[in-house]
Amino acid sequence: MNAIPAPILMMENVTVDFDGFKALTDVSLNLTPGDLRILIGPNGAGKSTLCDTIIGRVRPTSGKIIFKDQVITNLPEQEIVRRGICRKFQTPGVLPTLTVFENLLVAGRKNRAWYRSFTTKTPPAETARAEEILTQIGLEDRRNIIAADLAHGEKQWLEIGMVVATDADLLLLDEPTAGMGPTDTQRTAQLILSLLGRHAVLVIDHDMSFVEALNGYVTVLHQGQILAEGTVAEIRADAQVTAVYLGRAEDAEPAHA
Amino acid sequence: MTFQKKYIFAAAAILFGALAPFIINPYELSLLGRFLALSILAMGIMLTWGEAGILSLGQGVFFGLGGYALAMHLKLEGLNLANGDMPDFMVWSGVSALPGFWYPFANPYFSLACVVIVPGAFAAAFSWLVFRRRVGGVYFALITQALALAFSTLLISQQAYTGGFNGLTDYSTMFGIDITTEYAARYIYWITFLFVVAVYFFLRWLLASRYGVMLRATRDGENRVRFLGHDPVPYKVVAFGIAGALAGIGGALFTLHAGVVSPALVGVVPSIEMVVWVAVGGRNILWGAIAGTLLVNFAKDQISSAFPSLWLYGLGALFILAVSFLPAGIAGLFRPGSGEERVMRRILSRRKLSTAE
Amino acid sequence: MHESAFLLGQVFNGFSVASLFILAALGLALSFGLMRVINMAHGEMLMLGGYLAYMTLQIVPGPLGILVAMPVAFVGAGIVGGFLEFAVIHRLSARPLDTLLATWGVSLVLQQAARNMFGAIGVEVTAPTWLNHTVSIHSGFLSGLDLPDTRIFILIVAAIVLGLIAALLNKTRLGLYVRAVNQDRPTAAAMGVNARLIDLAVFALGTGVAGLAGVILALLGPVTPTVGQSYIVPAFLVVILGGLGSLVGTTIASLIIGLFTALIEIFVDVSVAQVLLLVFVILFIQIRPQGVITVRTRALEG
Amino acid sequence: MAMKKFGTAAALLAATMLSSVTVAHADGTVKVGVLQSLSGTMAISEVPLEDAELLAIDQINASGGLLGKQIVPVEEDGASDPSTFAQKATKLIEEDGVVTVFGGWTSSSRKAMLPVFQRFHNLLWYPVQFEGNECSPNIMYSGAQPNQQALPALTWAEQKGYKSYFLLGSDYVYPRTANLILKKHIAHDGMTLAGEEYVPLGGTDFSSIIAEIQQSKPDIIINTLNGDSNVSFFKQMAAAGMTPDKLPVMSFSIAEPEAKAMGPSLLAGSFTSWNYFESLPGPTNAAFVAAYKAKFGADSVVDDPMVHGYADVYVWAAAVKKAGTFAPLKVRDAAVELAAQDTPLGGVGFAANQSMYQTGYIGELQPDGQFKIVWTSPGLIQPVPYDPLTFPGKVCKIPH
Repeated sequence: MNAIPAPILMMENVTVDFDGFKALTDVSLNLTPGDLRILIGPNGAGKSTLCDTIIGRVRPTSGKIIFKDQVITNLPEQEIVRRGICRKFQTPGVLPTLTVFENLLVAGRKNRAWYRSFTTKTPPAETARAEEILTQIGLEDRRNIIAADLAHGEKQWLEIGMVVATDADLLLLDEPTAGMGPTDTQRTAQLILSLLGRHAVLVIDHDMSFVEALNGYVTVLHQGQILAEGTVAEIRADAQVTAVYLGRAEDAEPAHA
Repeated sequence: MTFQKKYIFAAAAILFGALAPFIINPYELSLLGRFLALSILAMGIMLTWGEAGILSLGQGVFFGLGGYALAMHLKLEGLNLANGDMPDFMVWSGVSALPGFWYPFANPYFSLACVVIVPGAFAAAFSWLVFRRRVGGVYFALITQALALAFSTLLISQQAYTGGFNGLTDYSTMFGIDITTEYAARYIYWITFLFVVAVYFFLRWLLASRYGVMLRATRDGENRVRFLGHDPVPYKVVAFGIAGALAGIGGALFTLHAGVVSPALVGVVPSIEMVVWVAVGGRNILWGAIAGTLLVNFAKDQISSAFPSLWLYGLGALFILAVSFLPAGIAGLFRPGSGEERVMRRILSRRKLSTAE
Repeated sequence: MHESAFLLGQVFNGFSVASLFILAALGLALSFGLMRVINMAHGEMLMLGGYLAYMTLQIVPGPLGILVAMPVAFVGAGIVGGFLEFAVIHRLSARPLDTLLATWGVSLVLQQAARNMFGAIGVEVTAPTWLNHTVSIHSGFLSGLDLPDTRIFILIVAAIVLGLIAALLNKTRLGLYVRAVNQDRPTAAAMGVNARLIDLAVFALGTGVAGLAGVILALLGPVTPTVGQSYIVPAFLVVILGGLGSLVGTTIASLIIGLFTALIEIFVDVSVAQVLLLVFVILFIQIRPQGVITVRTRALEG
Repeated sequence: MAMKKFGTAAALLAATMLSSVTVAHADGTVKVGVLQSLSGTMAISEVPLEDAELLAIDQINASGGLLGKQIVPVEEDGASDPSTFAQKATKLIEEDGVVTVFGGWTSSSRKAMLPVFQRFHNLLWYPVQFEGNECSPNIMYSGAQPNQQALPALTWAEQKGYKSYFLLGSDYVYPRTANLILKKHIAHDGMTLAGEEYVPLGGTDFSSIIAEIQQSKPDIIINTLNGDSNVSFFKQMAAAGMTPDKLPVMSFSIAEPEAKAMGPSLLAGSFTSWNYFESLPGPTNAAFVAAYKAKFGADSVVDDPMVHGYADVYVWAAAVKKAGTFAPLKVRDAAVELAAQDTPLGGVGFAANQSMYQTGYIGELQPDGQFKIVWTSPGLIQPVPYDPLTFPGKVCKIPH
């Protein structure tokens, strides 16, 4: 058996209960540093809640979350980010009246103390890193326009860029291709793959072509519980998954159009 | 507006402002002076409401704190405290000795420091208590309105210590100089004008700094900022504290011009009227805040005597029209199709309620 | 009068004041829960109810006039409220802070209109004689306790209104839709609920209740152009304490504020009580920023 | 769209310009200022007062003017805000060059205007009852001092045999100071103080206070509530079964207009203390009431402050005639030397301390909304700005 590196994130028996509705039941999940994990599941399976729980937006009713060997279950949100987890939201969470570059600078501030902000000078290292990410997300020519003026796909990339700019070791990307056409989706997949190694990435999506392009290890969530785990091929072959997720998702599609 | 024109206008405005005592008559100068004092407060509202997205309906409180801090000194000047002298209103309120907290205000420097520190610190502390629990938006507006009501009620009811409903008035000297002469009025005007210019450039710098970017980021997406690892609370608290201090400075200068500070200036209604100055002028443009303050107040001065009931309809209509059709204010009109006007429209229409549309 | 009777009298007064707050704040809380907007002209709906009561009593004098005035004020204020929602609030509803300011403008205009139509000094609504009695207790440890009929009447009206609204929200189809939009607007809209119409209906209902409250206020005080202003700030505090659009929350918050005010006034004067009430609210949100009733949902505010 | 917005701004500016056109000067005129709140919370009281002041000016003009000149009133709005009063007073004196100003209602407005009149050596005629404790050479105080309204009421109550007093007022300067003085006298006269309570201005809930009244069982309530609070108080008292005929109430701020608006039925049997009632006998009063009703409608009513405002104008005119000039300080010096003038108030005039000597009356409200005079002070009461019992050693001396 190969030596498995110590997990960067461990969720141990996490349960989230919203006034009687169990959004997550007894979920355990380990993520490897620098590696990719894809989380899929039908609507309402608890994918976003799982992300919310990791970053402290939702507190688990029971269970533990361990990041880099430390329990982070009840830390304040900004402290969790400072430990190295950053998340992209489902609807693009860019800062609309700031320029693209300012968005990246806000995300990339190394010293986050508020009293260090009373200066018009940005440390050269931060500017350089922001320029680098700007190129990586392919928005060089959009540098100085306000984020509100970006196309939908560009906003998604900008937000991925912001998440990257925090230099977090673990990135949570919630539906990074929502609302994108096939070309942009492929481009997003390439972008995400280029992040691996430096960052561990957890992607939530249900676009199967995107999942296949990423070709990572997949976890299937269903009704707040882990249904199956495996490679894309294994999941495709799993009859149970096909029954609850793939089949139903297609049935349900028109209702959510 | 082109680059050059902009600077010509700015230079003309500054020149007129500086030379106003030689151009307009003393009465008009006194009006301009007191409205400029108010515009310092308005710039603070621009900072919190426009740039930080925090609507305060209680700026009158901080205005009043600044005004009273100075007025307390002015009431004590010329009194022989060792002799047991007291301001007149304390005598007829049945107070037997000057209350302890009044004593330090006999020192003009202490009093001037309080003009800035008391409202600034109180605003910061108050907003911290609210923001730290992530209460904001409409809730914050309503809480500040309750604050304005409570503060004016308290001022009125503690007559023996505050002068009550009458407020503090009838002062004559500061630093031993007669402040009621026409000559003194000019200097008070120039001091006010200097403050307006200084505050304008200070806020320009502040808004261009990284702090300014963080503040707008917080307004745009408080949660996004939080999940980028920043604590948004201090940015908002600092903005509110600065706005409080500016309101205090404005209040003190206004008190010097008007010769009176009273609860009528700090309650619910005046506090909300202050917001309309900025709404009319432009909530995201500094000079708009100044222009709006001057315009609304001069209009009020002229219209309310001739047509008092028309003025109230007009003020009501101004609220409705300014926020409905002119979210970037009059200043926004000068930048059609670009800049603040468009940005405002965008962020304002960002949150469409009914997805059924 | 026994101390116990005095204390109990104050508790009764607290309930009586609370029932006024419930009626004044209910509409605010309902539409705030649904649309996240605060209508600063809500106080003027109280005023409108008062003037409608005054006009109704001109036409229907006599002991039962007040019972006629209540539905008239409810419908009248509801119609004006509906128009306000349609003309101003709906247009601005994506911008809650701007809605606040625009509706303040509406309130100024309405006050001035009332001044021009009815005069600044206000009009008088006389309580019917069947309310001019008190329930007095003459023996026992509560001897000396007097409960005025008017106040008992107000308690009853508030209880009935609460009961009807609760039934409307929990038992009817309209109520189902309201709860659906309240919990998840996009989904409800997708399921075919006309969210737009629900907003309008709830807003009109809320202002209608305010109109009704205006009739009740007219029994206790004058009807003046600014009568709404004296109740509106406590009503806002009720909304802050009550939590988002919850009927139970609004009721509990009204009771907390009513009882707090009545009991603290035993020790301090009314002005200081007002300040202490604000301090209390600030302290309260340190402990429960989400209000007395929290609905824990996944739809946290973005 | 942009044009439309400009239109709004332009209309606003145009309105500004239009209204700044001032009354043209002519040799045969003299300007006086009339400065009352035409907007804001005080407009309700001050607008009728301004009407009365303007009526007097009209009458004097109609009978040939003053020293051969027509009086031109310049009206300004104090907007119920002291700093606006100070600002407008400055404007009237500096810009319009008025020779005197009639105006003010709240003490706060008078306090704010006082330094302005002192600085410009001009003269203000202040027509409303107040708490005393002020003595300015540039103000003529015609409204009652505490010893002309509050103390006569106490004297009357003591004569009626009331022993236990409950003081209730709005929380501001006049009630607090008046009650401070009353408390000294109540203690001095060996009476008991049953309680003292204040509600914020505009306060509407009296449940707690009524409970306290029920508990302390006073013989009479001395009421210094202001404006709307009165209606709430009397309604809630009635609801609690304590109508004025069962527990007497002596009010200092309820006059004919308030009684008319509140509905006399609510107040019938309650008492008030003033220096004027519409029901006073005498031809001067009858003529005034008739003139007022002719101009403002048969159902309009007049009250004490309005009549003081009206009388101020006539006393000013008499003083101008005596002095032979409009110079404010000469007119003032003439005013305190005048003999008593015949006014709707009866024969009144200004004492050396520039306050008015006048008669005190207690009225009982009748079902028709008028007051029946039940007590009259023995002779004219000289004004005493500083109550000797409460503020020993303070006197008002103005050198003339």
